[in-house]
This record gives sequence, C-alpha cells and structure tokens, in this order.
Amino acid sequence: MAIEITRPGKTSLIVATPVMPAAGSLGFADEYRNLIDYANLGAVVTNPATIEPWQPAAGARIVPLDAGLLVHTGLPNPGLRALLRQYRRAWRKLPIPVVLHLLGTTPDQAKRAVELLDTVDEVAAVELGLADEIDVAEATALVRAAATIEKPLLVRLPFYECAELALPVADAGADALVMTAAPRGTARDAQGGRLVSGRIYGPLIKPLVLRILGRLRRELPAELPIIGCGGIHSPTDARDYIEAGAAAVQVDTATWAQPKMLERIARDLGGWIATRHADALLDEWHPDMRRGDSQQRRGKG
Amino acid sequence: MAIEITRPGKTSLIVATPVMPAAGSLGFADEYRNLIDYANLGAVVTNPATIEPWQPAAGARIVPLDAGLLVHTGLPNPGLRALLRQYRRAWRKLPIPVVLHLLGTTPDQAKRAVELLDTVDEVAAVELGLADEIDVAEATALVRAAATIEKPLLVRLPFYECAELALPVADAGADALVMTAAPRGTARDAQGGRLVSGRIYGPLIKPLVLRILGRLRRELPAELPIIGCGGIHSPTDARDYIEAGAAAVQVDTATWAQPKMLERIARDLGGWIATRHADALLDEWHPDMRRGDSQQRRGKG
Amino acid sequence: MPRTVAPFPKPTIMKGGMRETQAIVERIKRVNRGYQRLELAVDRSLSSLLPGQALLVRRISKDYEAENWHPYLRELWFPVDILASNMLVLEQPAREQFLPGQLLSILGPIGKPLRFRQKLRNLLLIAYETPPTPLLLMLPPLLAQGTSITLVAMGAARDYDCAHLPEEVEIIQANDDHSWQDMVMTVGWADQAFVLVGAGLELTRFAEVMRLIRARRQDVPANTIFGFFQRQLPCGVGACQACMLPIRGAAKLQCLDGPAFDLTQLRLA
Amino acid sequence: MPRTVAPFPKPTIMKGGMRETQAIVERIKRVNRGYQRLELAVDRSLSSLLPGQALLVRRISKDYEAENWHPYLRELWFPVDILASNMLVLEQPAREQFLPGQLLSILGPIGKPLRFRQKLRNLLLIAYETPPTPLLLMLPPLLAQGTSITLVAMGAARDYDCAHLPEEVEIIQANDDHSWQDMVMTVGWADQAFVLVGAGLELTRFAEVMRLIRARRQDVPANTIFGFFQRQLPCGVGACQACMLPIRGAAKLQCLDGPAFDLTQLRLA
Ligand SMILES: Cc1cc2nc3c(=O)[nH]c(=O)nc-3n(C[C@H](O)[C@H](O)[C@H](O)COP(=O)(O)OP(=O)(O)OC[C@H]3O[C@@H](n4cnc5c(N)ncnc54)[C@H](O)[C@@H]3O)c2cc1C
Ligand SMILES: Cc1cc2nc3c(=O)[nH]c(=O)nc-3n(C[C@H](O)[C@H](O)[C@H](O)COP(=O)(O)OP(=O)(O)OC[C@H]3O[C@@H](n4cnc5c(N)ncnc54)[C@H](O)[C@@H]3O)c2cc1C
Ligand SMILES: Cc1cc2nc3c(=O)[nH]c(=O)nc-3n(C[C@H](O)[C@H](O)[C@H](O)COP(=O)(O)O)c2cc1C
Ligand SMILES: Cc1cc2nc3c(=O)[nH]c(=O)nc-3n(C[C@H](O)[C@H](O)[C@H](O)COP(=O)(O)O)c2cc1C
Ligand code: FES
Ligand code: FES
Repeated sequence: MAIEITRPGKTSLIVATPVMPAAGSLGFADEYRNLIDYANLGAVVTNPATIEPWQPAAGARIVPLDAGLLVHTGLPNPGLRALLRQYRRAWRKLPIPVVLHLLGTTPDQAKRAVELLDTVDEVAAVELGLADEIDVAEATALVRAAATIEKPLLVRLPFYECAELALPVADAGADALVMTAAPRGTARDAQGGRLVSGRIYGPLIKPLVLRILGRLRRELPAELPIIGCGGIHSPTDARDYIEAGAAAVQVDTATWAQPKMLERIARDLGGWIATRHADALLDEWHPDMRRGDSQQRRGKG
Repeated sequence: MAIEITRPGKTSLIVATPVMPAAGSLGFADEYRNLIDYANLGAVVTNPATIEPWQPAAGARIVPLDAGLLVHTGLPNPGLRALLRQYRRAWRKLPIPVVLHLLGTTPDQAKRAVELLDTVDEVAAVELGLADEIDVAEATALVRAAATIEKPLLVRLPFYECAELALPVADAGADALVMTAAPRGTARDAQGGRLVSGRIYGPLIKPLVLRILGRLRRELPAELPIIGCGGIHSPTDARDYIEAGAAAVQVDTATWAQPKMLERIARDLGGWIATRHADALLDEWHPDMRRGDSQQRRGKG
Repeated sequence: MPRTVAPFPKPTIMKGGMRETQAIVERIKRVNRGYQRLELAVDRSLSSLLPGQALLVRRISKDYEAENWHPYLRELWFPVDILASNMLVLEQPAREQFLPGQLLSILGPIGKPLRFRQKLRNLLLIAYETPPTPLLLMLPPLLAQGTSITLVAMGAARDYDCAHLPEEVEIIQANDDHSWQDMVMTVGWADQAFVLVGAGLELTRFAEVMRLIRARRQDVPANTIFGFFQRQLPCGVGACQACMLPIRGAAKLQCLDGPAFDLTQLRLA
Repeated sequence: MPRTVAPFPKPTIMKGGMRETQAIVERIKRVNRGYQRLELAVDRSLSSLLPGQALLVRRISKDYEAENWHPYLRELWFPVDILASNMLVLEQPAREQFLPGQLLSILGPIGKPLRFRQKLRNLLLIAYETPPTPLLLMLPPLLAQGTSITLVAMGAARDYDCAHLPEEVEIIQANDDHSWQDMVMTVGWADQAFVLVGAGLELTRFAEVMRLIRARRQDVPANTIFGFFQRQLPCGVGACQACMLPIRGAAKLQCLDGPAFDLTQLRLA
C-alpha cells in the first residue's frame, strides 16, 4: 500500500502504513529497536530538534495523573548539527522514512534549519512544531520560512490555537497539518508539592482532539492531509481518527506504557484501510468490528 | 465560616463551605436527599433551566470513556415557570442557598428570566451558562441583560473560549466567573457505532482547566471571585483549585460514581480553609499533607 | 392505571428508599458456560428489594480513597435471587474476574418494582439479544403462586443456557426469523408480557417485537406488554436526566419510573 | 574510568538487551511488617540480570486488550534475588495486593550493572528516606566473595525491618541527625559506597549525604561514592528524555547510564 500523507506536489511523503510515533515519544532514531519492528510503522518522527543546543528544563518532569500524565522536559537536544552527526547512520538503516521534528523558534532559524535539512538524504520530511500561544502572524512567518524547503513540510499545531491557525498555516505553505500537540496543563508535583505546568497526555485527550479534527476536516481544502495526534491508545482510537477524516495518525505516550501498541495499531489500521480501499466487506477480515461500523463507512464511501 | 464567593456589592453570595455541585450533576432540587446531607455543602446549583421548555436531544446520551465519559442530554427541562411551580417548596426546605443555572439563549429571554427570578425568594443567586462558540459581542450582550438582576450573578464560561471571554464578561456585570463548563468532544457511541459529540468529563479535564484558571486569576481584578469547575474527583483536586486562586469549587460527574465524594470534598476543604485562614500549621490538622504544601502556601500568604 | 395492576408480591411500603451501602462477595458459582453467580452479603436495607429493582455497583478496595476511575460509572446489576434478608444472588458474565471477599459499593434499590396483574395466569417473557438475567428474580414467587411462565429467547439471547432455571418455566428458542412454534397461542394466551432488550437500539427492538406480537394478536390493551430497559444509569436518582425516555404524555426516567414501561405508551422508533 | 572498576561479578557480555516479556507471580511471602516478596517466573532473557538493573513492570490480565490505563506508567522494580535462571524475587510493599497467577508485562533489564572495585573489602550502603530494596541483590554474591558490608538506614529508611537480610551484613540505624556510632571509621574504611534515596529531591539528599561524608573523610576520590537513583522511568530506553540527570560534562540518562552515578560528577542541589 502507498498512502500519500502530504499535499500532492513536486515532493510528497508516502507511507506504507498511516501510523507513526508523535515527536518526543520514540527518541531521535532507533531507541526502541529491541521492542518495536520499525518496518511495521509508516514513518519515524524524531524528538524535537533545534538549531542551537537546548538544556533540560529545571524542575519536575513527570507527574502521574489518573489515566494520564504531565510531562515537562525542556526538549533537551544537542542542536541540529550535532544530531545529524550522531544519528545519520541510524536513520539510513531504518526501513521507513524519517520525519525530523523541528521546533519552531524564529523564521531565520527555521530557514537555516531547512536549508541544512534539504542536504540530508536520510531525512524524508520535516515536521515543524509551533509553540503554544503563538499568534497567526508569527505562525505564518515561521511556516513561510520553513516552506522554502524542497522536502514535504508537515506543521504540528498547538491544541488551543489549532482552529485559528489551521487555514493560515495551510496557506503559508504547510503540506500537511498535524492535529494537535498535547495541551498544556497544571498539576501538583507529587514530589515537590508545587503546582507545575507541562503537557498533558492520556486517553481522555482523544475526544477533545477528535472533535477539533473532525470539524476542521470539513472546513479545510480536501487535498490537504490532516494527521491525527492526541490520546491514541488503541487500534479503535486510531480508526476513529481516520473515520473523522485523518489521513494518518501519530501515537504518543501510549508507547511508553505498552511499546507493542504502536505496532498493533499500525497492523490493524494498515489492514483496515487496505480492505476499505478495496471495498471488501469489513466484517470478513476483522471479527471484532461492530455492525454499525461497516454500514456507516460504506455510506460515506 | 462565611465565604463571599461573588463580588462585594449590594448583594453577594455567601457560603459556609466553598463546595457545590456543578449545574447538571445534582438535579433541580434535592434528588440526592437519600445519599447526600445537603447541610454539608456550600450551595446547590440546579440543572440548567430555560424560559421555554426544552425536549431531550435525540441520539446517544452516554458514552463511557477511559476514566471518563461523554454526556449529551439536550438539557431537557419544562421551562422556568414550570420549574418554579415544581421545585419551589423543595428549595425552601434546603438548608443552603440555591443557585439557579439559567442557560444563556437570547438577551431578551435572559432579561425576562432574571426579572422573574428576582421575585423568587428561594433562589439566592443565578448562574448564567454561556453556550460554546459564543463570541464576545453575544456574550457581553447576554451578561448585560442578565446583570439587570438584583441578586448575585455568576457566569459559567465555556472551556475553549474561557480566556477570551473572561474580562469582557466581568466588565459586563458578572459578579463571579465559573471556570469552566466541560469541553465538548467526539467519541464513538458504543451502541450506535457512530461518532457523536457531547461534553467530556473525567479526572484528566482537571489539569487543563486548572492551568486556564491559574493564568486568568493573575490577570483578572482581585475582587472578582473565580469558581473552579472541571475534573474534580477528590479533596486534593479541590485544594489544587483553591491553591491556583479559586474562591470555591464545583464538583461535576464524580458525584454520579461516588455520591459521598461531594460531601468529603466539602468537609475537607472547609476544614483546610478554616485552618489556613487562622494561619495555623497545616500539618497539624491533616496528616496526609506534604511538607512542600505548607511551605509554599505560607510563602504566598 | 392501577385498576388492574398491583405491586408484587403484595402491596409493600418502600421504606427509606435508595441508599449507598457496602457489600461483600461471599461465594461464586459457575451456572453455565457463560455465566457465574455471586452470593453477596448486603445491607439489610436491600431486603425489601423486589423484581424489577436493580443495584448500581462499583468495585472498591478496602481503601476507599484509593479508587481509580476505570470504569467510570457504576454498573447496573439486577439480582436474580434473594437467599436471606442480607444475602442476594447476582449473575455476571464468567469472563469477569471475582474473588470471595471482593468489596462492592452499592446504590440501591433503583427503580420501581414490576406491577403484575392480580390474577396472573400466563406470563410471557421475551429476551431479545440479551441474557434474560433481569427477568429471573420474578420466577420463584410467580411460580409459587401458580403462574405459568414462558420464556422466549430471541437472537443472541439464545446463547444463554437455561438449564439451571426452574424446570416449570417453559423455555422457547425462537427461530432466526424470531418466530416460534405455537407463537399465536403463546402470544394470545399471555395475560401480561415483559420484553427485555439490551442497552442501545431499544426502541427499534421493542418496535420489532411489537410488530411480531400485533401480527399474532389483534388487540394489545394498555398495561399488557411492557418494555424492560437496562440502559446504563449515570446517577440513578433522577438528577442527570440521561435516562429520559420518550413516553407519550410526560417525560419519564428509567431510573425512577422504570425499568418497565407500557409498550403502547412508548414512542417507538 | 575503567581503571579501578569492573563489572560484577565478572565481566559479562550483555546479550540481546532489553525485551518485553511476560512473567507470572508464583509465590508470595511476607518478609516483615511492611513488605512482601514475590517469586516471579520470568523469561530466561532476564537470567543475565545483574545488581543495579531493574524491570519496568505493568500488571496485565489474560486479555491483553482489556488494559486500563491506571496506573499509566510502568513501575520500576529492582529484583532482590535470583533463584534460578527463570525465577526472580521482587519485594513490594505489603499493602499492594498480589495473588499467585497475576500476570505482569516486563520491560527489562533496565540500566547498567553496578561496577564494583575488583578487590572490594569494605562496602558502605546508605538508604536514606527509602527502603533499601534496590541494594539487596548485590548482598549474596559480595558476601560470598568476602566483602564486608555495612548498611546504614537514615531517616524513614529506619522503618524497614532488616531481620530477614543475611546476618553477615552489619545494619546500622542512624540517629535523627543522620550520625551514627563509629561513623568516621565506617566512612573512612569504605572502599566504595552506594547512596540510595527515594525519587524526588534526590540532588538535595545526595548533597546532604556528601556533606556528612566529607565532614568525616578528607578526600573523596572519583568512583568511590555513587548516588543510586530510582526515579520513575516513562520509557526506559532513552527515548523520552524525562530521566536526564545533571552530570558534569555530558547529559546522562538514568535509564541507560544509571541507576548509579559518581556523586563527585553530579551537579548536586
Ligand atoms: C530552558 C527552558 C526549558 C523549558 N522547557 C519547558 C518544558 O519542557 N515544558 C514546558 O511546559 N515549558 C518549558 N519551558 C517554558 C517554561 O517552563 C514555561 O514558562 C513554564 O511552563 C511555565 O512555568 P513557570 O513555573 O515559570 O510559570 P507558570 O506555569 O506560569 O507558573 C508560575 C508559578 O505559579 C505556579 N503555578 C503554575 N500553574 C499554576 C496555576 N494554574 N495556578 C496557580 N499557580 C500555578 C507554579 O508552581 C509557579 O510557581 C521551558 C523554558 C526554558 C527557559
Ligand atoms: C433539541 C436539541 C438538543 C440538543 N442537545 C444537545 C446536547 O445535549 N448536547 C450537545 O452537545 N448538543 C446538543 N444540541 C446541539 C446539537 O446536537 C449539536 O449541533 C450537536 O452536538 C452536533 O451534533 P450533530 O451530530 O448534528 O453534528 P456534528 O457533531 O457536527 O456531527 C455531524 C455528523 O458528523 C459525525 N461527526 C461528529 N463529530 C465528528 C468528527 N469529529 N469527525 C467526523 N465525524 C463527526 C456525527 O456522527 C454526525 O453524523 C442540541 C440541539 C437540539 C436541537
Ligand atoms: C523561542 C523559544 C525558546 C526556547 N528556549 C528553550 C531553551 O533554551 N531551553 C529549553 O529547554 N527549552 C526552550 N524552549 C522550549 C519551550 O519552553 C518548551 O519546552 C517547548 O515549547 C515544549 O515544551 P514541552 O516539553 O512541554 O513539550 C524554548 C521555546 C521557544 C518557543
Ligand atoms: C439558542 C439555543 C437553543 C437551544 N435549543 C435547544 C432545544 O430546543 N432543545 C434542546 O434540548 N437543547 C437546545 N439547546 C441546547 C444546546 O444545543 C445544548 O444542549 C447545550 O448547549 C448544552 O449541551 P450539553 O447537554 O452537552 O451540556 C439550545 C442551545 C442554545 C444555545
Ligand atoms: S440515571 Fe440520572 S436521571 Fe436517571
Ligand atoms: S526513561 Fe525515557 S529516556 Fe530514560
């Protein structure tokens, strides 16, 4: 199977399976090699990278929540050039495309980063991460700078600003939108006892993002793929995103708790979509599907 | 103890304990009389009411989620006049103030509703619920119409629009802000098999709302109380809201699963605040507190 | 219409109403391939529970504080037998893991007792796409007063093995088209009927059954055929309004007015 | 500095690395007031596990699909004994409920084996505000090779009853001010020391212990006193970067490079 998950153009990102890790969950290259067979995934999205080195954040990092967690790391990384030196060889050995997640800092830095990345064969596409609370002008300036890249450009939108940014960012040159980064939240650090902020992960994020994605899918140009990301913890969760209009999905912290889940989702979704494309009877290939599913899907084509 | 949870003015809402149910969770009057001792709560907030009768929504109502649920009822109610006939006597017997939740429809309906409610002694205050995706102009027009009331006016803000609406709504005459209504989301109805929309409840909503509230508390005028609402499932959750700057809290669907939790939160928070006000050592009265807590709180006064 | 109906087994004043209590699983017995029965030591306030009434149940550990929120809502359980004033029997799918000593938090009793005709000779019970569990509590007392009972299993309800039920109950497995032998007689002779369907699509299924019945019996008077609901109930006390049903006339709640509603009064899909 | 240190018990090539496997709780024994020991039948790939290495554990039921997400992350467990190539012993608080037959999903081994001096005569172990569990796996082999071991319990670590530990280990309960009798000797004679603290505020606690040690011993050479971390590890494989520690020179990860770090190289709070 070959699924195009960026806008058709001179280059586009094609994956065999529309399932990949979210930036920050699987490391920079093949850290999960003992636990996950990368050949079963559609692509690898790297941990966030910046042109300059970033140090880890001071303060608490992990706050366990009821069926979820708060994460705050500061996205430490040794800077783009050091990352290329360190991981290029590992990327070359991976059997799937590598999507480099580039943190959106300034247009100038973004432009320098994509110029460099256009010379790196091991990187198939770039995913630009937009900061929370970014405004439309800043966001479009960043995307326009990054869109000077030859390779396909995915843009990951922040949770709260997603609806406002989607269309301007698409117009500024994004080849696909990733909806969304994890929302920020506040929780009490069990160890320090203070209220701390960070990103919130867990299954209950899914209904929130799924609604945003479903609504924006109906408003955005049909040729612009949306990649769903948020709270995916099971094959059913991933199917719901596809049903709501996503071209592919990213799985985040579920992998940490159950490394095999990412592959299970990939195999399930791959098979499901293949069957759906061939217009076969869904019930025939996957016994745990409900009757309602196939009916509705056939109705929607 | 007497805690003023609306802006000081000619009338204000004073509660003995800063804990109450969220609109929609405890019914219109004393439906929980066999399970909850209302005297332990600060107030009762009624289910949402409208001037005209509303029928139940068609379609799925309850979708169980991982540590949470989606609810969609259509807020059925027989209309304000019928409600007054039906529940006035029960309200009179309640040992705590009754806050009537009025769904914000049109300014004209809101004005008519509060004129009627000003004549109803059994109602101590009105909480106006703003619809999702309302814009600033609509919201301020509604609040201005409702603020013609003599009684204290609380305004419940929608989740996604909370930051944008808070200050305009306060300026338009709200005596307290309730943050926030439950966010809308989408999930697959287990029975019908379709994607359906509704409000999302569960513990993971708390970190999201807590952050919003904490940030807005620092921006809004200090004399305007904020009432925290979202994902409260334990005394610790409620304390976190108070710590983040809430004057009181509302507990939503936790009550359905564990009716006694509402009272436990009320007793815990009542004791905690009393002690805190007296500037006693926190560790003395509640053994499960962490060292960090008292230090930080004393630092903040 | 209290004209022809009376509470079961004789008029009882419900004392106290619903409460939150704790129960403990005392014994567990497998009753057939798919189901096990739990003997529950319960608070005596539940001894007045009658057929049709249910419990909202949540597993708890000794440490009430250590609750987690999965599953989020309480489960709706209909007892199948009352062994003593503080001992109820519940039936659960065998795949659910229970051990003796498991603590449960219980809200109940939920709902109104079923109302039976005073001189009930022939009772028809239909379970459609769902195990007949909620119908079982009425069997012993009705059999004792001489009522003939026919239980028809339709659709997936046929997977439930009825061998452990009282042998006086006539068990009929419907055909794939939902017909059965002597259908006209069974339907025609019934003084009263309860139709049980699973949660979801109830109104559609009740409508199907009503069509089957009407095809075999010209007049279906009010208060004869009842639909038996078993939707998940978030609150159980009339507060959340999530269990509201489309009844002609007034809005009714499954938790307060159910579980059984006159099928001639329901607005069926 | 591999000059003076060597892997334990003798250099071993780690084959295969970390894996995800399943284990089953075979026996449960209470060892003291607060703790129980679980005998776990594990995959043979864990037989090469060495002191310092840990497991990331998640309870599962037979039906892998039926997972719930509470708790969300795996727990970090340090084995306390190896009974056979497929049988590990774990120690857990007694309040955690386990039954024989409980299935666990295991990621492991996590972390680097501890490196001991080749001729280790006197080993000092300090557990501060946390039970000494992660330090126990090294006791039998080191005792067997003639090392003298002193275990000092400081703060809340004193609540852990050590009666079941090998009697050759000298157990010292520190005073409230964290001093103990013959402290100068114990600290001075130690060829190597491991300081174990609970998760949270580790850098502060390691700094406290270092001050205590430096007050009793003029020179603390590199590779002598190690801080032993037991933070919760979200991924365990170096992907999430949540376990990054402030080491002089390069950033290090507890999950790949830990659990023990030279306290003279850590940037302490
Ligand atoms: C090197 C570096 C790395 C960074 N890495 C990250 C990262 O990984 N993740 C990230 O989220 N941000 C990161 N940031 C951004 C920075 O940490 C954010 O500004 C941070 O989220 C806000 O934390 P804060 O404690 O400074 O402010 P706030 O979160 O605004 O908190 C200020 C104070 O109020 C308290 N508080 C927090 N929330 C509330 C509330 N709702 N109510 C009441 N009190 C509250 C806090 O305990 C704190 O004492 C990084 C910044 C730098 C410079
Ligand atoms: C009488 C009445 C009562 C109401 N009560 C309520 C209430 O209690 N709660 C409430 O929330 N609203 C209520 N509403 C508002 C109304 O139901 C909303 O418009 C509703 O949430 C949207 O539902 P919908 O299925 O029409 O549209 P949408 O939610 O926009 O869905 C349209 C279609 O797309 C599907 N879909 C939904 N979300 C997605 C997605 N993310 N991706 C792909 N497909 C999707 C749905 O299955 C549906 O077929 C009420 C309205 C009326 C008139
Ligand atoms: C302009 C800019 C500068 C930042 N500088 C740093 C930095 O120097 N070090 C760092 O660790 N994080 C830095 N951050 C990271 C953010 O504060 C934050 O970590 C990021 O938005 C993602 O947070 P997360 O870890 O919660 O995903 C910077 C972010 C932006 C947008
Ligand atoms: C102007 C307006 C008119 C509405 N009319 C109806 C109605 O006629 N019937 C109804 O059940 N709900 C009606 N709604 C309710 C909303 O669609 C929705 O139920 C409400 O916003 C809360 O949804 P909730 O049940 O998810 O909390 C109306 C809402 C608004 C704002
Ligand atoms: S279950 Fe809440 S009203 Fe019936
Ligand atoms: S636990 Fe994830 S990097 Fe160490």
